[in-house]
Amino acid sequence: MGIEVTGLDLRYGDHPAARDITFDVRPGEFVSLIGPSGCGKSSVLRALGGLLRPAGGEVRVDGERVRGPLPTRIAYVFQDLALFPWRSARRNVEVPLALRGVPRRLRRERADELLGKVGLAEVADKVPAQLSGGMRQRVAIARALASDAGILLLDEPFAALDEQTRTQLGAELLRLLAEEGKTVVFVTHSLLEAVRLSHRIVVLTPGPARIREVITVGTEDPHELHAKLTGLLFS
Amino acid sequence: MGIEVTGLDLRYGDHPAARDITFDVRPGEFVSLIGPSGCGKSSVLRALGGLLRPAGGEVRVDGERVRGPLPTRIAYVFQDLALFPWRSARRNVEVPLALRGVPRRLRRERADELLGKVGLAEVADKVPAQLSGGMRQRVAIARALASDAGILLLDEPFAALDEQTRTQLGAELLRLLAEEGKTVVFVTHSLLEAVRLSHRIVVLTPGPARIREVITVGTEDPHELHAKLTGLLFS
Amino acid sequence: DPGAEPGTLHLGIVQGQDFTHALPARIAEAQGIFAKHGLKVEIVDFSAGSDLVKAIVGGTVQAGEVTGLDVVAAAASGIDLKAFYGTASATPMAVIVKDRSPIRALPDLKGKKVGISKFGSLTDFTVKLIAQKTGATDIKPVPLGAPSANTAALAKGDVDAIILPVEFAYALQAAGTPVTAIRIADLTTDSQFGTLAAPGAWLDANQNEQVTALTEAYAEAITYLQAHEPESVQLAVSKLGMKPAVATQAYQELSKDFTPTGKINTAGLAAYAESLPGLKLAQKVPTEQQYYDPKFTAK
Amino acid sequence: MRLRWATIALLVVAWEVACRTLVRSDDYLAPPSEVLTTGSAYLAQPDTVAALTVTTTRFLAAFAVTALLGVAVGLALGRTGCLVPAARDMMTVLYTLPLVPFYPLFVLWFGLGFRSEVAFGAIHGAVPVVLGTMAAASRVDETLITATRAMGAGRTRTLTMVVLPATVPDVVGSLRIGAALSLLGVLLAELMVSVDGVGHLIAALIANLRGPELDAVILAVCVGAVAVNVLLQAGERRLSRWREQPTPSAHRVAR
Amino acid sequence: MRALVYLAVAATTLLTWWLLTVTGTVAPLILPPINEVVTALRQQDPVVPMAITTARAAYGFALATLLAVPIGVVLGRDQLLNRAYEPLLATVAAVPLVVLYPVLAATLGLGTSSKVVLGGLYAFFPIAIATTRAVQQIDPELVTAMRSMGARGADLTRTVVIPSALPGIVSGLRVGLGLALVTVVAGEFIAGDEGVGYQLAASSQGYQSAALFAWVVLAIALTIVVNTVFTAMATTLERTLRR
Ligand SMILES: Nc1ncnc2c1ncn2[C@@H]1O[C@H](COP(=O)(O)OP(=O)(O)OP(=O)(O)O)[C@@H](O)[C@H]1O
Ligand SMILES: Nc1ncnc2c1ncn2[C@@H]1O[C@H](COP(=O)(O)OP(=O)(O)OP(=O)(O)O)[C@@H](O)[C@H]1O
Ligand SMILES: [Mg+2]
Ligand SMILES: [Mg+2]
Repeated sequence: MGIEVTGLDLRYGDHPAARDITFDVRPGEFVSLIGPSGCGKSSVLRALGGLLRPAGGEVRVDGERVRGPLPTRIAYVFQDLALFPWRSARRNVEVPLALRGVPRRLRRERADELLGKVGLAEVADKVPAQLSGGMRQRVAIARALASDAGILLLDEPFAALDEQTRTQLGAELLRLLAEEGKTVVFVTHSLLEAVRLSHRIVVLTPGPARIREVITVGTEDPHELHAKLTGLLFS
Repeated sequence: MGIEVTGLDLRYGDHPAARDITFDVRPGEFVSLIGPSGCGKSSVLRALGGLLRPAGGEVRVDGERVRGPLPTRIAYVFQDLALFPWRSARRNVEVPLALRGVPRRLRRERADELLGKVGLAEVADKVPAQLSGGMRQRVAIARALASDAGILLLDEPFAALDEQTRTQLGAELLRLLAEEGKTVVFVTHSLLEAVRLSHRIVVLTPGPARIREVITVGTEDPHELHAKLTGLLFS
Repeated sequence: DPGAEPGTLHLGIVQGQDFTHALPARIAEAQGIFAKHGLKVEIVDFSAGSDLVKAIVGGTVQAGEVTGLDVVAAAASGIDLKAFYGTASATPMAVIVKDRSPIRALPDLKGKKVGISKFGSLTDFTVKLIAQKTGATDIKPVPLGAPSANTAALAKGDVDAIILPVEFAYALQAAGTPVTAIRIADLTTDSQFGTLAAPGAWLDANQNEQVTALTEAYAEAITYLQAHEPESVQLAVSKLGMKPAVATQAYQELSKDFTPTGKINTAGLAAYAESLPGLKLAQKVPTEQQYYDPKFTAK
Repeated sequence: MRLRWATIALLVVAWEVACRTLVRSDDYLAPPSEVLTTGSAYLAQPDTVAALTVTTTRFLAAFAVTALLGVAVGLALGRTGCLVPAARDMMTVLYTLPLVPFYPLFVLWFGLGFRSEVAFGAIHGAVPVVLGTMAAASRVDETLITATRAMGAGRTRTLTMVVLPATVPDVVGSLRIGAALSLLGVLLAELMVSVDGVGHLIAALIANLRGPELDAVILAVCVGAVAVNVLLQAGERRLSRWREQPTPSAHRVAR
Repeated sequence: MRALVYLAVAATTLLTWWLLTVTGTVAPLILPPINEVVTALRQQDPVVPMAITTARAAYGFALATLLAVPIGVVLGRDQLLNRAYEPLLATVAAVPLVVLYPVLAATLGLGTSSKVVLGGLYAFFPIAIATTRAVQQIDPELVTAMRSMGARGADLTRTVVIPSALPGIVSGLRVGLGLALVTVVAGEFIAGDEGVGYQLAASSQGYQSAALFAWVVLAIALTIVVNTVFTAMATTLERTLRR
């Protein structure tokens, strides 16, 4: 089952953002989406989550056609984070828990635990404006993890993080995903990261995005793979 | 002359963000600031530009003590971009030109030229909400370049960009800086980038930031340097 | 600033839509009578006598047509304001009741709720006068404010009767509310309703110029008014906003009450003066010299 | 659009029906059919036209003062930061103050007629504009302000470049209230003391229970206010086009 | 800081007042001397009229809020309804209702209900307009994020719409409350027999300016109290809703 994307066409008004995108993500798989800035990666991710209505083609999640948000199945990290400016880091992480009806005490515990995992235990009470850029991004990651959805759509979740933190978080994420068998679609602009984390990599053309190639990781030597990806993107 | 930072102490209320920071940036030099997320890099940059008042110590630009913004000398790329949501990409880039009193026609020409350099000629008329994350970041870079200030303070300007674009823009930036003899302080979380672009690298400790080491690039082998930096940061 | 224009006389009138208050001045204006007497007059309409008096005290208005009660009340408060010309002595006030009301005559008001504008107003005075002259005790005055509020309250039945100039009854009838008006003019002969008043100091300084011209103009206007029904009715329609039928009725009922001689009924003013403590408008009754300047009505 | 006109039509019909069945007396509220016939004939009379012209002029002048003064003071106060709470309380008091007892002071200082009436209208209208603008200005995104200052904008340029555009919707919203209130102020002034103008007319029409004419005059007065509103709205549309989400499809889903 | 500003403004006002009367610039009838007003103030019995006026204003304001906030939220959220009704709202807001108070009184009577309705009508428009504006300005990304996490309908309103729009709504409420109070007073002034407005009207009837200004001072005091209570309530509201 997982996600099946067939002949997806996306547009904003007249402006085409993606054309004829077809790929699938199997349950438990980690798939990265890479492509030049502005090509349409975020748009594809939005369509996957039912937040952007396709102009053509369709997206199916677990065999069911996506027509709107599927909060019980899909969790998001948005590229621009979309944190609530008036809520503290902890209360931001609590949002999906509250929406699921988790009782107040448990909510708080779970939020603190997740904030601890992303290294923010000490700033749990600060509001986003009082956090550094990277800290905000980690709050958004913690919030996505707080949802118990089986699918995670992550839009450049590590962009504002230093290498150490992103390596740590990446490892943590992989461990967590493996434990819980989550399915992940991951937008990144780091080839290294894509190679390190993914089962498969979907390479998109410059906008409007089309599929350039879908590469399965593991069958090739990482160095060659990296070189190949570089070639695909920089050509 | 350039920038001299002496014993800088920064705090937000009770919360210390940086302690006893001392370094200098010579005219025409490219200095990178690296350190873990949340350590205080953005705060130091703000203090350099006169946007955050030091709790102790001082910053001098061209020998003069900084007490507030110095728009004629310093241009910024903010980590959270701070684009005008109601202005098109072009009109965003025009802001520093308008503030300098450049006549309308020239303003437009110059803005278009800069947008072309960052690869956004085609979306000059879109407002930020209609641009992808990476595109917005490039608008912010173009806007900083539109200022004719001699010093550029860049806070993770390439964070949302794919590798190809950031390499291209990095090269372009270096060329431009060399041509015009600009001084740059550059916050990044990419060690590679820091090594590739900088004359010197200031490594900060986890927050509250202190200086861990200041490394001069070029005297060491790049690979060793990278290893050394990784060691410094991951320890 | 129009007030600074030299030579212009600002003449205040109260409730400029009232027939008795406004018509002489409007006639004089429309017929060019003011101009004929060498006056450049601008008529200013005030919604309340107290506002007019304040404007006179502040100097923006030089003279005004107010009720006798306004003059004596102002004088009793130590304001330099004197009546110098009477425009109408009989009061146009009437008790207005619904047609089906059991109140048929003034004594029937005993124990009834009567709408007045405010305590201490001319309508309040009228209620006290009715009680005093007819023995209708226990009348409950209900302050309702603006005339429109009074007519609304009467129409809704919140009060049993209201006290307003009689033409309001005609207007109500014309609008389809069947009402009866009981005039109170014959309750007492001691009445001085319409009165021109100005600060004593101004009267003294101007006695041979503007004041005389003003009184002469008023006399001529009232004479003209009483002799020319169609023109006067027409003016009441265009300037006071009356419906033609209402204007005709008001003319026929009220035009005879105007006093072209300008004679002031001093007993009427005295009656007002004596009522002041009862109306809680003053502690002491003012003397005639305080509120009356006889120099101009002598002729 | 169609929805709006349909609602208006519905309201007019309801008004007509109510007048013919429930109210049954046209002393103040006349059925629209009569407002249209009797009322509009009255409106066409030269005296009425003159009064309307006078009042409209006063209202426009009062609103101009309201807008300029209100927005300027509101922006200035809103950006002082520390003054905001105090200024807000002060303005609220001024706002809730019954101004009628002070009108004689207005007459004394501004003279009879135009200037005192305009001043009275402006003071009614300006206070809500100051309050609204001030509140909006104090909520502007600080990052943008910092960025603009860093690019070399002084106080004024920051106001015109950041604060004003960012506050357009709130400013226009409060200008609408300000327009309604400055019209009210002018009318109140004319009702209390008048040489000419609509206030005078309205007093006479109310006193004489001339419902159709009264309603027609009130409606005519509102036309001025409506015109101002339409202009404000057009201005706002132009100035805040960026807010209109250019992703209709994305939005339909998101709703 | 705040207290300092209040003190400065109060002192300036009193000083100006004192100077105007003591120099004879303004006649005592138009602006009475301060000491006379203080004497008159002692003679008034303000509790009942103030209570009546406050209750009426509070009623009207509460009614207006209950109607205007939901309407504003709907108009702010729905482009179509907004296009259709927002201009209508602004137009109706322009009708000078106080002038038409007798019309209202003719149907609702002169007692409390007509004043409550008048106050409510005046409070309604600023609240509705401000709410509409505030809701329109909500960051659409937040709404999208919230929906992606499973919020819909009431949840969405409670967690994103109201907290985001709250500062805007509160500033509309502030204006609305002020208008409710001042229109109730105006209604009482024009027609009525009780409340602060009536006292103002009654004391302006005669020539006791001192009593009139005593009531003006009392009205200001009432405003300050009402405003302080409102600010306290608004702060609590923001604390509870924007956590
Ligand atoms: N406005 C603020 N108010 C209070 N604390 C703040 C504020 N801005 C930043 N901080 C705190 O100061 C510290 C340093 O923040 P800063 O933004 O300088 O970090 P940074 O090094 O730029 O991090 P990143 O790489 O994540 O952007 C953090 O702990 C943060 O929580
Ligand atoms: N709301 C919008 N309205 C109109 N056009 C939009 C909108 N959002 C995105 N676009 C356009 O769609 C294209 C793809 O945008 P998208 O955000 O999907 O790119 P991306 O691949 O995520 O880029 P980045 O790596 O820079 O984030 C861009 O050309 C952008 O200008
Ligand atoms: Mg993107
Ligand atoms: Mg930072």
